[in-house]
Amino acid sequence: MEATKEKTRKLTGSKAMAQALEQEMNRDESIFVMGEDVGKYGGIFGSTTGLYDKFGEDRIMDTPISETGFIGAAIGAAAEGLRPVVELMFVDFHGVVMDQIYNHMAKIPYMSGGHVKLPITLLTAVGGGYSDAAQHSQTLYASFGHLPGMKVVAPTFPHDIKGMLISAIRDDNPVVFMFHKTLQGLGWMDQLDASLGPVPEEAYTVPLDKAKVVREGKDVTIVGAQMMTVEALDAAKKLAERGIDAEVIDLRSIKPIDKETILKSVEKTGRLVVVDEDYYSYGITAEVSAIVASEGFDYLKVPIVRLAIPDVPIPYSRIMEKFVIPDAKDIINAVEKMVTA
Amino acid sequence: MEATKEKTRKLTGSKAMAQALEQEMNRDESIFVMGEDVGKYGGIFGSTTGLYDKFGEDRIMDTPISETGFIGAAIGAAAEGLRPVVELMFVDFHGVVMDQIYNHMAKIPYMSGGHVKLPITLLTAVGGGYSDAAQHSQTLYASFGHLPGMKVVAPTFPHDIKGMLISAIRDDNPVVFMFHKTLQGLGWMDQLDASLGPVPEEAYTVPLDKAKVVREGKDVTIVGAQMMTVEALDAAKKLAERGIDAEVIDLRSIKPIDKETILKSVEKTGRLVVVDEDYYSYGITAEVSAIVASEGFDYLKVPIVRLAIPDVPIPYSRIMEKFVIPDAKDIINAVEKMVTA
Amino acid sequence: MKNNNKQDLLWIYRKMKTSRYFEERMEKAYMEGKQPVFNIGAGPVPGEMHLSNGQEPAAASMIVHLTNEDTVTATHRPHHQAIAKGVDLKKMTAEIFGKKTGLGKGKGGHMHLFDPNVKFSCGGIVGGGIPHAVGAALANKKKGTDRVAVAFIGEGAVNSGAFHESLNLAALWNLPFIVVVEDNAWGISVAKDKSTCVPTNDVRAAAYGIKGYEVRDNDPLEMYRVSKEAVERARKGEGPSIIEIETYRYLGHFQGDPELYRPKDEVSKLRANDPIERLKKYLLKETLASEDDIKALDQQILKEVDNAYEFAINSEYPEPEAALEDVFV
Amino acid sequence: MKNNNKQDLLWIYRKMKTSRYFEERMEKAYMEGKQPVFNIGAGPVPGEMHLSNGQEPAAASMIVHLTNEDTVTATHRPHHQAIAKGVDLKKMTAEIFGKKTGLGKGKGGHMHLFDPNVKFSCGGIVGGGIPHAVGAALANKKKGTDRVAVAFIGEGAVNSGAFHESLNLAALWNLPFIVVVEDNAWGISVAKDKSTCVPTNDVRAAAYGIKGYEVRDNDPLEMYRVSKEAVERARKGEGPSIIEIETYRYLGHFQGDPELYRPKDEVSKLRANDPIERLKKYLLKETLASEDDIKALDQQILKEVDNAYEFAINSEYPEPEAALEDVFV
Ligand SMILES: Cc1ncc(C[n+]2csc(CCOP(=O)(O)OP(=O)(O)O)c2C)c(N)n1
Ligand SMILES: Cc1ncc(C[n+]2csc(CCOP(=O)(O)OP(=O)(O)O)c2C)c(N)n1
Ligand SMILES: [Mg+2]
Ligand SMILES: [Mg+2]
Repeated sequence: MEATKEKTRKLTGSKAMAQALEQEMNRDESIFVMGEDVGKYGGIFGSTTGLYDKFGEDRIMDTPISETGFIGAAIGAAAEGLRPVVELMFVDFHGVVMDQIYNHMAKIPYMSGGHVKLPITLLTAVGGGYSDAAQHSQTLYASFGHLPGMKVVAPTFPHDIKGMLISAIRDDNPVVFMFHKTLQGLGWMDQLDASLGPVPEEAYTVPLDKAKVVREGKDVTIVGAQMMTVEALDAAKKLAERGIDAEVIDLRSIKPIDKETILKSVEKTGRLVVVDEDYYSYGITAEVSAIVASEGFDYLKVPIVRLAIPDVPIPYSRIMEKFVIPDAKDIINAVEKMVTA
Repeated sequence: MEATKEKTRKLTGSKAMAQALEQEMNRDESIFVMGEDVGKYGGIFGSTTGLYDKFGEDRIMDTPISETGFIGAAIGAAAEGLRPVVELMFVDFHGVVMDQIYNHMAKIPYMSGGHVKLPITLLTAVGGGYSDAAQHSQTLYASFGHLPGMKVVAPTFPHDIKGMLISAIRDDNPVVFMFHKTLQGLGWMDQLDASLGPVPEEAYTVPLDKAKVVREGKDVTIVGAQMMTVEALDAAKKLAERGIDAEVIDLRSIKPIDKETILKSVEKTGRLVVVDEDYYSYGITAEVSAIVASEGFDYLKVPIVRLAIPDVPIPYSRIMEKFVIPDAKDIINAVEKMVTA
Repeated sequence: MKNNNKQDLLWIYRKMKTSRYFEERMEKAYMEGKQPVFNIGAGPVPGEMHLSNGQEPAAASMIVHLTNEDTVTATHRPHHQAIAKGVDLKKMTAEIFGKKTGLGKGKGGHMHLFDPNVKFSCGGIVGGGIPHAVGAALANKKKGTDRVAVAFIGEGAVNSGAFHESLNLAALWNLPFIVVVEDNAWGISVAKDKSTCVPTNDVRAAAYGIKGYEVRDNDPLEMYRVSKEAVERARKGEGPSIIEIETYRYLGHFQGDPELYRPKDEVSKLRANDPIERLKKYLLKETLASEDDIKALDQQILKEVDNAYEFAINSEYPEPEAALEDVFV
Repeated sequence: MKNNNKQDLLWIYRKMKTSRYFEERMEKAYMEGKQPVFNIGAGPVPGEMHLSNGQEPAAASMIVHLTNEDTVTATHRPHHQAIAKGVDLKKMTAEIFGKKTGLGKGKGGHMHLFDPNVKFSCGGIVGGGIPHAVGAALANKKKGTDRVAVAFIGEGAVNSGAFHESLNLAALWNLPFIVVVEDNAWGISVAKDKSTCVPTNDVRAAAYGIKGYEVRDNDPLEMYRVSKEAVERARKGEGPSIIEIETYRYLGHFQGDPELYRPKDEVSKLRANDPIERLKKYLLKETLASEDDIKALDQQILKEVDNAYEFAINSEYPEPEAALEDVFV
């Protein structure tokens, strides 16, 4: 059920998350949250703001810095019928716990022939752009998208953040819920229009496997996720001034990718730019390009353009970081070349 | 330097590995090997056969089941000027140590501005096909290929196994060396012609970033790695009987991918099939397709075909496992459809 | 939970013997299609096969104190615990044969047996199951039950990061959690003194402020006593324990292991001190059972195991396309 | 290594004070461009900033016993160790300012400082540096040197799997390795008793059969004494140690931390017991230094730090395209 109009007000991404959690926790006692600093601190990126005071330490549990321990424990608790929401503070830390995530959480339902359900929501913060350097600025969409057994989502706007988080919590399968730091609308980061948006008061769901056309256009399709969607929209606005009408698709779901929405758009525009805040090789630009090259080949008028972080770690110094993360300017350049080609 | 003809005899993949290690260890005292069961056992997949007796426990070190500990220790030892070769027994276990691999080993040289060198070779066994189920049958090429700071290779034939392992050891950068269990020519696995091949006696190197055309043809390009190269060659033989002349490219290097070799081939054939023993989404089929769709678009006569493990964990039961891993039959079917289309 | 000592000991005997018979048949079944040349992927039971012959006391003498509602997580060597925990033997055997009637419809295999009815699971990643037991214990506590969760691991797994993180969590949250360390002296080819910096792992309890127990010489009676105490303490909210039992691996790490790393006479010495035989002697000596009782029991066991194999062998293989199902529920 | 007690204590004072001055300037530099509204990405020093004010004894009183050839690995809060270890202060400051003259040419930043000349490294992943120190200790031993490797971590990191695996390896291989646990009572907002199931981490030495030391009340003299013993033991091949020092975090976890989780008066109490002031008093009382000596020293320190900032501020930013270099050597 998509949202209704009444009782809609503007919330930031982080408030949308906290509201989703609160409403679901009120509805279902088997839901609890575990993670580092999710308690009094309210989550380093605000995902659990205010929840500790409302639900107490039994349901909003601070943990030691033991990601394998507590994310592994979420698996055991889920197998016993609880619905854990666990937070991996930065996606960059996945390497200390990937075994529990991809070999256990993602595979036990399958290996058990569907007899064990693991309704786990794994929250994790992604993204750079504020000089947090190589170990705290990654998105790693594809590191999760590549591996079977998890649904992987990365919503952009507060409305989708709330709706997809509720869907994730209600889903009986493991869902990796990636939220972008800059889109949380936190007081201490860049202030972005996109991080504040209309969010209905009541609980509602947004599907976990559907992309969304966030701007219609006929000349070129630009596919992105999270901050790259924001940059693409910005680029589209400027391209419009130059007479180029871009369609922008917000991927929302990293796995599975909503092929239909993409193919339909490319059928119309004949041109595709894929833009990604993750690394270039084996990333979103690869997968989306491949989908179109194999299933929408005849729609393409010109070669696909891929924009992503070149295959380098993310550098600290602002000027170099800006250089490696694609932005509206890069998109505009690419599109202009394509259209005049 | 590629190999000379003299003193060439046939070796299995595992013997080729052990020989490379032995020759390099004799040459350079700073090389040592760490891993589980690399000592008396000689490596579960034979990578260190005979070396313990030759070099003793100081240079062929068995470790506890502490992958983060000992692979992390390899980083510290490399920073002190040693050249560790470390074995992660199955690539499937990478999840317990991925942080050390991708956040430290792969990024420290960059984060230090090139001042810290980490000449580490990380050996790891990949591949399925013998019913070892979901946690012991993966290849995970793309899980490594996606992340910056590591060279990632996956040679197929004994000649390349030896030559690329020597290159990896001599390289001053971290190299992930993936060897395929079935291509080791072990007595206790499927016996495969491809796992035995001519290997020059003396030490030689094979570049870490070059694919190889292992069969020339003009009708279609088939790109694969390791067992998929073997299946592709098998398919090509049968296709030839039906009058279809396939070119087969053995990728050898997962990262970086040798674009030139692939593009040159597709320029000639106009048709591309990519086949992968890794998972479908965000895998080799995605990356190779995307390279061609963006840089060799005009060469393509028909849509690219992608064959890979569908996005499911690898099932145990033989009949299901065979169903999910692509083979020569699948390739033949795909190519026949393409050529008649 | 069984309170009567005699009943308990007979139960332990039964479970140990069932596991032994089960695995002796498995040893043979596994070798089918693998002769004269051993090929790991061939025959009706392909893939790796880790048998637990000799290690039965670790499982049975602990699990006798548990109910179906208590949780057990096990490892790549899971048959003895699975059998003790009451995992459906037919479905378990069928799973190992890759049949669609198996616990996991043939998707899991011998290292991945899941029977939620008796709260049993296992897995192929060393150390990987420990946090799951912590999570089960957490759930038990949250629900206000007195259920416990027991993680079985090998001595090799104690040196994994997962062990440490799990034990700290269990102790910090005072959970009804026990870890049983089956010290069979080897982690594949690596001897304990090449993997572990302390002689016995019960001393590691000090790092968590919890109870540590040590059971020597694979003794089913001592394991029974110690486990009872640990389980009772856990149920009463008195916190987690580590139990390390010195146990014996009769066979190779996996079937087909050349075992060149192992002293030649080690196994014959171990076998001469077989825990099942020792318990049987004890039962007879204490007149807890007669020779006839034991024989009758053995017959029952044989039949149960044979039935399971028959079921497995006669079951159908899955359809190939079934591989695509059950990724998501 | 400095053998003379007086010299050592003066050295410790100097290093602690340098670190303190350095960070006081950093606190200000960090806030430039972040006022009136704090924006983590703004100003000449963007990104996270973890300061160690109050924790200086942990670093200086250990590192006084080390030479340039001994290895130190540190964490996300690395300035006090870096300064004590003798990391090039100009290049370090330039790195934090993102300049091309920095240790890492502006690629690393404050959490990723590498100075191979004095064998110093650090990193942003909790627990991640511990195995690197084990590896350095292994290399030291392989080379037949008497060099040691010291891993500095926070009390929060002790509960990471990396800690356990590293300590077992170090003890198993009897390496010249020491871990210094800076117990500043907090892991971001999580108090030690919510993360750690034992009151002090020296007791965890029992899990590895190694030495455990505890230093109370942030005492630079006691830390000096204990570290001396641990380093000497390591050099002599007597194995690894764990040293936990109770230390104080004056500031938030990172700059900008609202610290709502923290008792209001905690910091003022800690500050009243400042270790640098305490050492200074001791030096004066024992007549190891005069007021004038200290003043002169303070002037030198001020100048050294000022020079470093001047160098950093006046250095150039890297070219954007430099981002593509140094992935491979
Ligand atoms: C994380 C991980 N590392 C390595 C392995 C390979 N492996 C499987 S079993 C085993 C030895 C385990 O030893 P132990 O824990 O003592 O159990 P045992 O086999 O003796 O029952 C190893 C190294 C694995 N499965 N998982
Ligand atoms: C593996 C990992 N998990 C979580 C974090 C986030 N994090 C950074 S510092 C920190 C707290 C560390 O506490 P402690 O070890 O006591 O060091 P302190 O900050 O007190 O110096 C956390 C949780 C991280 N960087 N790495
Ligand atoms: Mg063992
Ligand atoms: Mg701390």
